[in-house]
Amino acid sequence: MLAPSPQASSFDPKVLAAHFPILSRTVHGRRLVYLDNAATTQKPDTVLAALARYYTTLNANVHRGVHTLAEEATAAFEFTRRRVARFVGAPDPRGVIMTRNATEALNLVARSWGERLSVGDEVLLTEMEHHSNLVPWIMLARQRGVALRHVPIDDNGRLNLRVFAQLLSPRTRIVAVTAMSNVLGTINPVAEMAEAARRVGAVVVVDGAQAVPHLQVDFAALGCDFLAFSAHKMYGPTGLGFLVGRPELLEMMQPLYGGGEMIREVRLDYASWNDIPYKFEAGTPNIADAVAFTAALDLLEELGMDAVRRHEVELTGYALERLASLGGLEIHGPRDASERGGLVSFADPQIHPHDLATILDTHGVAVRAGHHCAQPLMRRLGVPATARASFAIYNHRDDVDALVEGLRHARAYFGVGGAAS
Amino acid sequence: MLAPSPQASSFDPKVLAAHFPILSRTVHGRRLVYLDNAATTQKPDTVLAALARYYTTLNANVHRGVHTLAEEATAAFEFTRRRVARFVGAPDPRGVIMTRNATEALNLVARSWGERLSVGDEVLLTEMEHHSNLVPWIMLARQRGVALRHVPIDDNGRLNLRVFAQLLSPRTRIVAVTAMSNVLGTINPVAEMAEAARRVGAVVVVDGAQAVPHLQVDFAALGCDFLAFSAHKMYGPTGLGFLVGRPELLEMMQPLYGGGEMIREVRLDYASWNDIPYKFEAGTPNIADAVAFTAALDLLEELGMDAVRRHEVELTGYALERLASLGGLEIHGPRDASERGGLVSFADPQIHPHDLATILDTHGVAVRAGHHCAQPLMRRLGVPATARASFAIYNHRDDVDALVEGLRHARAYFGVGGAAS
Amino acid sequence: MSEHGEVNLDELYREVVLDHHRHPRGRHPLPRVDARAHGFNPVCGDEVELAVALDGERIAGVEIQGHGCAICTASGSMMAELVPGRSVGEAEAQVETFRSVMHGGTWPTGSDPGDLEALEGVKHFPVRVKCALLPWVTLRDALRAWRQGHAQAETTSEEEGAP
Amino acid sequence: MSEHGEVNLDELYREVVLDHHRHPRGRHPLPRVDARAHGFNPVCGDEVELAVALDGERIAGVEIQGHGCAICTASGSMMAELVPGRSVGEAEAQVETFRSVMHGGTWPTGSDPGDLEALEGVKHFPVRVKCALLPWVTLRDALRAWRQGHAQAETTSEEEGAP
Ligand SMILES: Cc1ncc(COP(=O)(O)O)c(C=O)c1O
Ligand SMILES: Cc1ncc(COP(=O)(O)O)c(C=O)c1O
Repeated sequence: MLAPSPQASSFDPKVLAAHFPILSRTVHGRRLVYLDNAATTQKPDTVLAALARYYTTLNANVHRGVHTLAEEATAAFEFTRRRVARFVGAPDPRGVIMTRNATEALNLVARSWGERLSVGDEVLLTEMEHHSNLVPWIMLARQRGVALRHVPIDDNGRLNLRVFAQLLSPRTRIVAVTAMSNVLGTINPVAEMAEAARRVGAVVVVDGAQAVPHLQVDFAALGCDFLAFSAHKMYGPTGLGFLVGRPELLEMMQPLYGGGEMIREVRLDYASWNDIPYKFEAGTPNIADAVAFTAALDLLEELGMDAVRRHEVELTGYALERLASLGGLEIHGPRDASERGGLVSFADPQIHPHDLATILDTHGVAVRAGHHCAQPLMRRLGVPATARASFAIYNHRDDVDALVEGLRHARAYFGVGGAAS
Repeated sequence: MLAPSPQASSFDPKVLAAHFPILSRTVHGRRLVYLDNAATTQKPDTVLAALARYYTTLNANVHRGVHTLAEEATAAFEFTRRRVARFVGAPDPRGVIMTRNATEALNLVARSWGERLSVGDEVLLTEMEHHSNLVPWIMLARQRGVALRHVPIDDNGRLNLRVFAQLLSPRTRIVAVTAMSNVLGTINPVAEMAEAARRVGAVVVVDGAQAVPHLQVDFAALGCDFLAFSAHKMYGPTGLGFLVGRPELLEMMQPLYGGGEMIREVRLDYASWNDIPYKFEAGTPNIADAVAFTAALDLLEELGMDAVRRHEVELTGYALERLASLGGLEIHGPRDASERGGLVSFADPQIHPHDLATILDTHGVAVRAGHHCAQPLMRRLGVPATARASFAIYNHRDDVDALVEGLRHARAYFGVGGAAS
Repeated sequence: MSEHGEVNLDELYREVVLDHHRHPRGRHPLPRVDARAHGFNPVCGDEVELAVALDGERIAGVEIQGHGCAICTASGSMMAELVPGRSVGEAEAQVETFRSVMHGGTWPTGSDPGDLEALEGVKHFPVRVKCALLPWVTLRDALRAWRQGHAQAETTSEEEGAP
Repeated sequence: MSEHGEVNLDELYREVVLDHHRHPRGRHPLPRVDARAHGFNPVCGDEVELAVALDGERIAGVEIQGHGCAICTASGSMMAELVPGRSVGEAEAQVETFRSVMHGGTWPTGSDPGDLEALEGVKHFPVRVKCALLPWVTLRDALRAWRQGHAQAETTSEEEGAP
């Protein structure tokens, strides 16, 4: 319905943009050019309609009711679980746990699977992880005396796989890695890493927060054990994330939270747990947002993740080219658009990213400036912060042009001369 | 805007009902009579409009952005925190933590404050708690060898305060009690209990999931340390709950989840925490639902909690009277409507609650049948389950009449004779 | 019940069903018990205590106690009538057939569902399906435990709408 | 910036501000250090290393290092110009005055904000307010630590929009 035809080989981002109501607003009198999609994406009218439809036709608490609304709400809620499983190629919907966000999903694994680790065990991370895939493990290290190791990156922002292989050992109990860096854009060879990790008996946790919205991610094909991601970064509502796990492992894990829904039998001093996935979903879930999220999945499936990826590679290539043409900008991450996701982090050596972002904002251009929840990576790159433009299905070349135009203005304003006109 | 005048002394539930779009749907060809409000309430058009407005005008990730959308979204999100603080009489908005639901709020206290407890310490609960205020403590007991004690109820469904006083001792480190039972309707004397608990140095946790939506609850006046409740039970969206805590205590507590937003400084093997409340809010929060929730608070403040309470007492009194007139029903909880919240649990000795609920559903009447996430209370009452009708601001006497009519039909169907016509 | 139109309650509570509910069979204690299982539906509180007496591979008798709704009680009562005399394998096959009927299938040609046929209408009331199935999955688990040399099993009826 | 209309960048980046940014004062090492503080804005990575030399109750000199945006740098540079010669109490009062201006207040009559006046426009850019304040709250914390007999303090600029 939004795309010219199902699984179309390409789509028109401007046609799509018309379905995202917020994109018609102005900022400081300019057209909103939203390039902060790695933080959160905007939502199509179909998701908003699905939300409204849920609340105006079937809202009820799930799993516990005999009446019609409860039955319909439960069916719609569980339908989302099956849809998500299909979208990420998880063979068994029982392995799909609904969380608040990717962060909660990662913490759930770190806390609950982490209970099996003790002094002498190692968790292998990378230098490019988001705080959400660092801090849970730092907490685990504090609690259980586990050691953390980190795969370094090279100067092109790629993981050093030679060192990765060296760091892997029978002591490695968990490998937790992002499938795509939210700062560098780097797409990591997760399947390859998972295979190596499995050979030493490590459990593999993939932070899919950036990859799942922009690439075809197949849980089974990746060969990982856990995959975390957030709905709000893939055109869905805020307040919803997923932990996809191998059911055999989830069955071995203890729940973190107790309460309604997750129990089988409760006595005053005894409780037993429900089956997976329910044992991890204590209390009333975020029903409405879960139900509405199917509209976002519809959109992505209709476009086809291949077409989404092609669009973003194309746009990123264009952005890299235009930014390079400005001269004098530091651009982080792999040089080749096909090796990276749809985002570009950059810095002007003479203008702080914070000032850049403010000036761009007066042009209606929304970019992020800061550490992007990756302070260790900032330290590794030797910068206090970067500016980041990140793309989505509704962005087009005009948006990149507006960014470049804004950057030109910023330089003129700060009296910084670039190499090009 | 929905009420005749601000803080009106009463309101017309039928006028309100017109603002809840779902109430105009039919179920099995009958008008929907929604009496499952203790499970979750329906949402007014103002909340739906606020949700749509958020997504179509200010959606962005919060706290981290320099651009206009991020700034506006952050301001709206933090505005909700202040509104919630005001609504429950919490002097300091830094004490308001946003969670997924009341269950998560209770677990957060049990896990994080619970770390201070050890063998020999006691947690004092009651026989009428919801699983969400039982299971977190059962988990704590397992992990830390803490003992659980339970205040019994009398045959009218009221807490035995004499036994409560006897159970309190210097070993009592935590008293966790519901302000209103979701099965019996009993309103517990929480302020009085909190005072006694404080005298032995115990921390007081109040489960406000049922009370906050239906009574004026004042955190400061209650004299408790923590208060948990859910937005979805008070005309707000699903996926949002609150833990209100005394800032001094929250500052002493460790966060459970690590990630973006909750940190101050992160190194590869070290992290320090942000201030409260942020240190407990890892990852992207449920921004949209938080922002939209203010519309539900507007509604309740406009009506006035006194008027809400009066309406529900009136309706509950009517329901108790009509149900009694049927004859032969077992009605649980305090006899007097003024001592209870707006719900009635009942059972027909000859018709299982499950069958009752199915038959009522064919009349368009939605009630809950089951253990209501209170299995220990069911055991105490000596029943496998009850049927429960629970009221909200949009319910009126016609709804009670529909319930009674449905019950009559159920009895005729099952060949059960009642005392009355 | 998923259709929003009128539903026919009589489809759910057929006269045969109400009769089994009012006068449940299989309530008499067995002289000897070879397998037991406890079935529980945490959603609604239905509970089934099942005992089975075996005569070699053949079911000699079934005793069913507990409390449940009309559908659960009737289904258990029908089971107490239907399975004695059958082999363990036949009883297990019947459980599977009934399950598939409840999940939308039909009775295989040539099968003799007996009174159980009267429960077919339950499939139009998805949340009640597990009530009808509880005694049967409890039987399946009792027999499975017996095969594995255990005397007792715990059963929970499947979560409705489970993934 | 909260108004959706045009904003005037020149209000934020006044010529004086840009000049301080390009040629920040207070970069020279102090001969002697009596109080130190480290200020950090975790949101954007601005960092301030502040050292203060005291002459009794009077501030003899200020050294400010670190890296930050133009607003933060200019604000620190202005501070290095303004506070030497003032008493600890006067400097603390100036921190509070500047804070209240940034949060929407105005300069008290009779006060002499010096170049700091040029930062007044920052208050129309709420997310940038903490950039302007970082050097000042770091100063406040250095002085507070000194009063309490500590030599070093840690500061974090307040979260924007904090409750
Ligand atoms: C790579 C990566 N991991 C994890 C997260 C955390 O996602 P959320 O805030 O939705 O939990 C993000 C987004 O901020 C991210 O970019
Ligand atoms: C008394 C009581 N406490 C806690 C809860 C749990 O609420 P939630 O499921 O929103 O976490 C409920 C509602 O189910 C309740 O009635």
